[in-house]
Amino acid sequence: MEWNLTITGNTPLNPSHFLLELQVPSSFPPPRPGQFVHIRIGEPPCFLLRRPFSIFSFQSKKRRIEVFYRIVGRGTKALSQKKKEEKINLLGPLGTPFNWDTGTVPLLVGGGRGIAPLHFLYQEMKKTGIEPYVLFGFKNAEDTVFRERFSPEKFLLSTEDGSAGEKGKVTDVLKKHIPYFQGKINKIFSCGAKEMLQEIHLIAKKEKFACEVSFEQFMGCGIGICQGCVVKTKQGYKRICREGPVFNADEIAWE
Amino acid sequence: MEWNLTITGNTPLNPSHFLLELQVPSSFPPPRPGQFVHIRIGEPPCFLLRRPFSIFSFQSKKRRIEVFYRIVGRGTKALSQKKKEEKINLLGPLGTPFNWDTGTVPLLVGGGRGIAPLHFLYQEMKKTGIEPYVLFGFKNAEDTVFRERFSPEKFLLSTEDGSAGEKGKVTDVLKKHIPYFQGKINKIFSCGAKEMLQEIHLIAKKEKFACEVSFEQFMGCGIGICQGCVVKTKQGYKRICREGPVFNADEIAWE
Amino acid sequence: MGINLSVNFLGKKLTTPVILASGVSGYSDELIPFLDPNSVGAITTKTITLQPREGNPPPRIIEVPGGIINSIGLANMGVAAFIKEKLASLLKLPMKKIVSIGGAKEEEFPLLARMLSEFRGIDFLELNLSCPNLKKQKLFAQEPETCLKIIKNTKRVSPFPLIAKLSPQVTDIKEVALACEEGGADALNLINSLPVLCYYAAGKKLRGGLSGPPLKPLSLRLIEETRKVTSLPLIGTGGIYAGKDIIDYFLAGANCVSLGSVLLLEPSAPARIAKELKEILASSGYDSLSCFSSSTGL
Amino acid sequence: MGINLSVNFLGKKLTTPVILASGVSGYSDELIPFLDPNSVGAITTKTITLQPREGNPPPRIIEVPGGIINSIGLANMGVAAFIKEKLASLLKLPMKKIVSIGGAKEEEFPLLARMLSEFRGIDFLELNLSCPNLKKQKLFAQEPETCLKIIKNTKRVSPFPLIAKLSPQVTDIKEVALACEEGGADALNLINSLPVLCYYAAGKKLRGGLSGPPLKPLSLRLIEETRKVTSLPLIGTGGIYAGKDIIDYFLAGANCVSLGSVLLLEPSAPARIAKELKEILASSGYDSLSCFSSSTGL
Ligand SMILES: Cc1cc2nc3c(=O)[nH]c(=O)nc-3n(C[C@H](O)[C@H](O)[C@H](O)COP(=O)(O)OP(=O)(O)OC[C@H]3O[C@@H](n4cnc5c(N)ncnc54)[C@H](O)[C@@H]3O)c2cc1C
Ligand SMILES: Cc1cc2nc3c(=O)[nH]c(=O)nc-3n(C[C@H](O)[C@H](O)[C@H](O)COP(=O)(O)OP(=O)(O)OC[C@H]3O[C@@H](n4cnc5c(N)ncnc54)[C@H](O)[C@@H]3O)c2cc1C
Ligand SMILES: Cc1cc2nc3c(=O)[nH]c(=O)nc-3n(C[C@H](O)[C@H](O)[C@H](O)COP(=O)(O)O)c2cc1C
Ligand SMILES: Cc1cc2nc3c(=O)[nH]c(=O)nc-3n(C[C@H](O)[C@H](O)[C@H](O)COP(=O)(O)O)c2cc1C
Ligand code: FES
Ligand code: FES
Repeated sequence: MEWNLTITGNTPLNPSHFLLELQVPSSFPPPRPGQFVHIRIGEPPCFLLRRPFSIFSFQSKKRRIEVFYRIVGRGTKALSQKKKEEKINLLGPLGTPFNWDTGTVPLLVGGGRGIAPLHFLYQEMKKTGIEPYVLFGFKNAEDTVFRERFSPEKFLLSTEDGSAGEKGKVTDVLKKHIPYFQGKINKIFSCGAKEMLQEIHLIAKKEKFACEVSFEQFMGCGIGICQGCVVKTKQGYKRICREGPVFNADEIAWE
Repeated sequence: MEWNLTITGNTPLNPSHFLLELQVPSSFPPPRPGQFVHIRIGEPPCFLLRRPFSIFSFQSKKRRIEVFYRIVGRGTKALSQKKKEEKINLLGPLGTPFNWDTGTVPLLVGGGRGIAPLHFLYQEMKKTGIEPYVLFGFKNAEDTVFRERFSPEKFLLSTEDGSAGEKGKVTDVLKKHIPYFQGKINKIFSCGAKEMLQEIHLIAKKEKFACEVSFEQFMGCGIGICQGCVVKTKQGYKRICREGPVFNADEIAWE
Repeated sequence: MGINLSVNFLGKKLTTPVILASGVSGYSDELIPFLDPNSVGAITTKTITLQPREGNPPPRIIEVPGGIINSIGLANMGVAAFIKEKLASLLKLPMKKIVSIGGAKEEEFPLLARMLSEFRGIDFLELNLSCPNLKKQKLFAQEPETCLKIIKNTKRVSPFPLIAKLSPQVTDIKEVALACEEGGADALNLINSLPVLCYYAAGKKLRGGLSGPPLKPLSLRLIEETRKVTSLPLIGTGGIYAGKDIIDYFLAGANCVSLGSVLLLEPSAPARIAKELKEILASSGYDSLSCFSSSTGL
Repeated sequence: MGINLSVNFLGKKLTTPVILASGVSGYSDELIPFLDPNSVGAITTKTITLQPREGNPPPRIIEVPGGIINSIGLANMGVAAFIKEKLASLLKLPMKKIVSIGGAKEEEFPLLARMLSEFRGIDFLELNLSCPNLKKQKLFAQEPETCLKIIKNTKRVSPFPLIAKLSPQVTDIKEVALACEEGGADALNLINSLPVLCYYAAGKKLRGGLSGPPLKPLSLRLIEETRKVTSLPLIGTGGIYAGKDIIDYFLAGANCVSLGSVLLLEPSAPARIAKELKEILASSGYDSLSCFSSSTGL
């Protein structure tokens, strides 16, 4: 589960968002959408904890995984400075993936960098013949990366400042389009800030859609040992790195 | 006195010794042999103190300074990984240089990386028409870098394992050759481990040679503020970064 | 390499001086896939309490410059569930087993010891007197008298040797160490994480324990001081990331060491560290750790 | 930017909340070429003692992973030479001046204060009760009663407001803070470096004080605790490397801050840090530090 991988690409998409591409060996377990990798950024005392990132895509033939990340602090900054050919150490794939079956008619709702696991989910669903509806929300037009990867007729875009797609918070845009989705979809998959996930769960409950959400939380070990990464569920705290990051939204004890 | 310089070269001479070359602006004060630069290796929390290095050479026309360093720990390791074109921040030139005049007939005695300031001293003395005798001691043949830069007829080499030059400690080799130097030289300039400097001072005293020695010590500020870098002299502790690194050996309160 | 890393600790042989610290090995099961069992002398469980504890609300762990702050809050399943669900498989492990216990009140330590007393596969009990993540005003380890009492009462009912785990946040560690010795502690573990505070986002506070590299010089100093007043075996804990760190702990007077934060970064660290330790001994011409017997008084 | 960084400290106006800490500004002369005077609210001298002190044998300062250890040993020219050679040029500086004094014995503090009392250009005296590099068994700052006495006796003869500089190595900072307040301290400075030990080469020991990044979360916690029991102005010291660190200190309850180790790495840091502070205020829509008055009780 611990790997030293070669960086095959680390490309800026805009000043704050990067796409990291890594070569994985054939022994690397095929990851499932929703799973994450726990990346070692550097050596102590510079970096003391790994940083968790969702898997953004897996190309099984080329044996590549991709990570889509945003620079928010010291660790992601250092990650963005790594060069092709350098090695990177990670643990993974980790965590519990999203769930769907042939009866699922999905809507994927993502905010900001929260689109990462949903992108992978989209790719894998399409492989099983399911074409999800997608609604992604960003701050502004500059952040709206990867829109060309989704079928335009099932893709909705929103930005907070209205510089691309519809103007507004992604949850408001979702509410507006609920009449359109009613009767079409039966499950929402979502990833983003906790407040957003909670609102989406409320909508899903009202509409009787099933709903799975993927959480972020500060992590220590990433492998279930330290109890560092919990979310409150109706059965008490659960570990995001192990029982999550994907949870059935009904399980969550929202505040 | 604080500079952001461009690295124009950082070349391994063997696995543990490197030559760093930096472009300096025309406002950079022409350094004198014995002076040093205080290099910022990286950002907190990775690196919290600068690292001091003697100036190995100064090319006034090309406006380049060179630093010759050995990897001994975390800081020098990180320094060795810096690439051409990267920027490096340093304070300098710092400290008090070697002293000589037209009447000086010098012997330069250096051990290991202690040859750095002596190399610069050699170059500058030659510019003033003085051709110093040189005796350099190393661990083994692999470490004997730069020998071709010194006039062979005035250059003596020793290694501890005898794999190049004469076998033995540099101080023993010096003792052996004292009859040769008697009546020829009148001042010894030396840099290396403290024990070596002390032995050299004893020899110089016996032979009535003047003697200047350059010390190393762990440093904080490098600019005289913290009292971190002292050596015991007959007038009490003095700061190596300010009153030194070069001292008249007679001043030192050797243990 | 014919180098023997084993050490004697309270009459038992540890394959290496490397103990896995409490709180970074879970109940052992999740860490096992990453471990080379030969590199580990003993494993310490997460601190177990009488009642199950939910732990603190998230976030619970964060990296700050130079250190890690955790505020787990002793989240654990409680002693009953631990005995039922985890103990059997723990006891099957080849290394020595240390069960860490923590009482919300003084009286709970002997109760816990008694509940565990029939499981003779346990090698040692560690009394966590120093968790920085509880709501109490003072830590037990900040009150020598309380330490003495807790240890004395636990000793009475414990068939296992007792290790007292101490806090760095004290005016005089020697007083605490001597009180523990007087109470009947068989060994001391220095140190638990240091109580600190950080802001992790606009005005959001996290109170917790600092661990990682800066704990090493602090722990070394406390061990040196403690070694002057007691000949009890000492476990050195704090900021160990490499084999050479362990040498420093031995020089300061520790008899073995435990690994904390490094396991979060590198769950397979014990094997690397044991290897480094062997290389250091080999390059110094030693074939065992007995070269340190003078400093440790063994 | 029309942003005003000035703060009121004991009735005087500091241009910025940034004080240069004792021991990293020398007697000010050597640092001055690197300083933008507008970025500095006050400068603290190296701790001055009654007799000149040679200081400890080298090495005296070393970087360890995540921190800096220094063992200067209060090397200084003594109060007489300080008054004769350094004070006049110090008093010409535009920022406020804090003279740090340290006694080998309790009685020396009032003596020092008396010797300095005629130089009214001095703004504050700081009593270094917490130097980790002396041979004493205990620091003054580890004994509340001693702190009280020293401050009381110094207060009697000092025309200057007194700042008491405290140590992190105490069981309960509140006790110490309250004793200082009772003794008549006008302000507290938290914290001095933390007593530690390292080995810098095969078996070679350095005992000294840890400073740098890890001191920040420790100091923040001690300031938060202290703030709960006193309304004295607090200087927050430890691990400040950037403007945002200062915000954290204000949130915890500090009224101004001091820069230590950062000056060793970057003698021109105050200007950068003041600029960062302004940018943070500007981006939050504030034009002065008064937004923190609630947390600091100003
Ligand atoms: C399961 C999971 C999947 C994630 N997937 C992605 C992704 O695909 N792309 C992406 O850009 N980001 C993702 N994140 C968030 C990412 O882990 C953080 O942005 C990153 O850890 C920040 O590190 P830093 O050093 O730059 O930030 P700093 O703020 O400097 O970090 C300080 C500390 O806080 C922690 N931290 C800060 N913010 C977060 C956060 N939001 N989540 C977890 N830890 C945090 C860091 O790990 C570190 O310990 C994911 C997080 C989780 C838990
Ligand atoms: C005036 C002066 C001139 C020097 N010139 C040269 C030179 O030309 N070439 C060269 O290779 N080296 C030179 N040195 C030594 C060089 O500074 C050290 O090798 C370097 O600081 C080691 O850093 P590190 O992080 O790799 O070692 P580490 O051992 O990891 O460093 C830990 C700490 O110890 C300090 N330290 C360790 N060894 C020394 C040392 N010998 N001197 C000073 N500080 C030390 C470091 O600065 C740091 O604070 C000089 C030292 C001085 C004082
Ligand atoms: C995430 C985490 C959880 C911890 N939980 C416990 C615990 O339950 N009981 C305990 O005695 N110590 C606990 N500790 C403290 C460690 O056992 C150790 O004493 C401390 O981290 C210092 O060592 P280090 O610097 O190697 O991490 C915990 C530490 C961490 C980082
Ligand atoms: C080299 C050095 C010398 C110091 N000398 C003194 C001193 O003389 N008096 C004093 O009160 N504090 C002294 N200190 C402590 C600092 O003033 C400060 O309290 C401590 O370093 C913590 O702050 P920092 O983390 O910003 O360095 C010294 C610190 C260093 C690094
Ligand atoms: S990060 Fe350690 S349990 Fe999840
Ligand atoms: S290194 Fe600070 S005085 Fe020399």
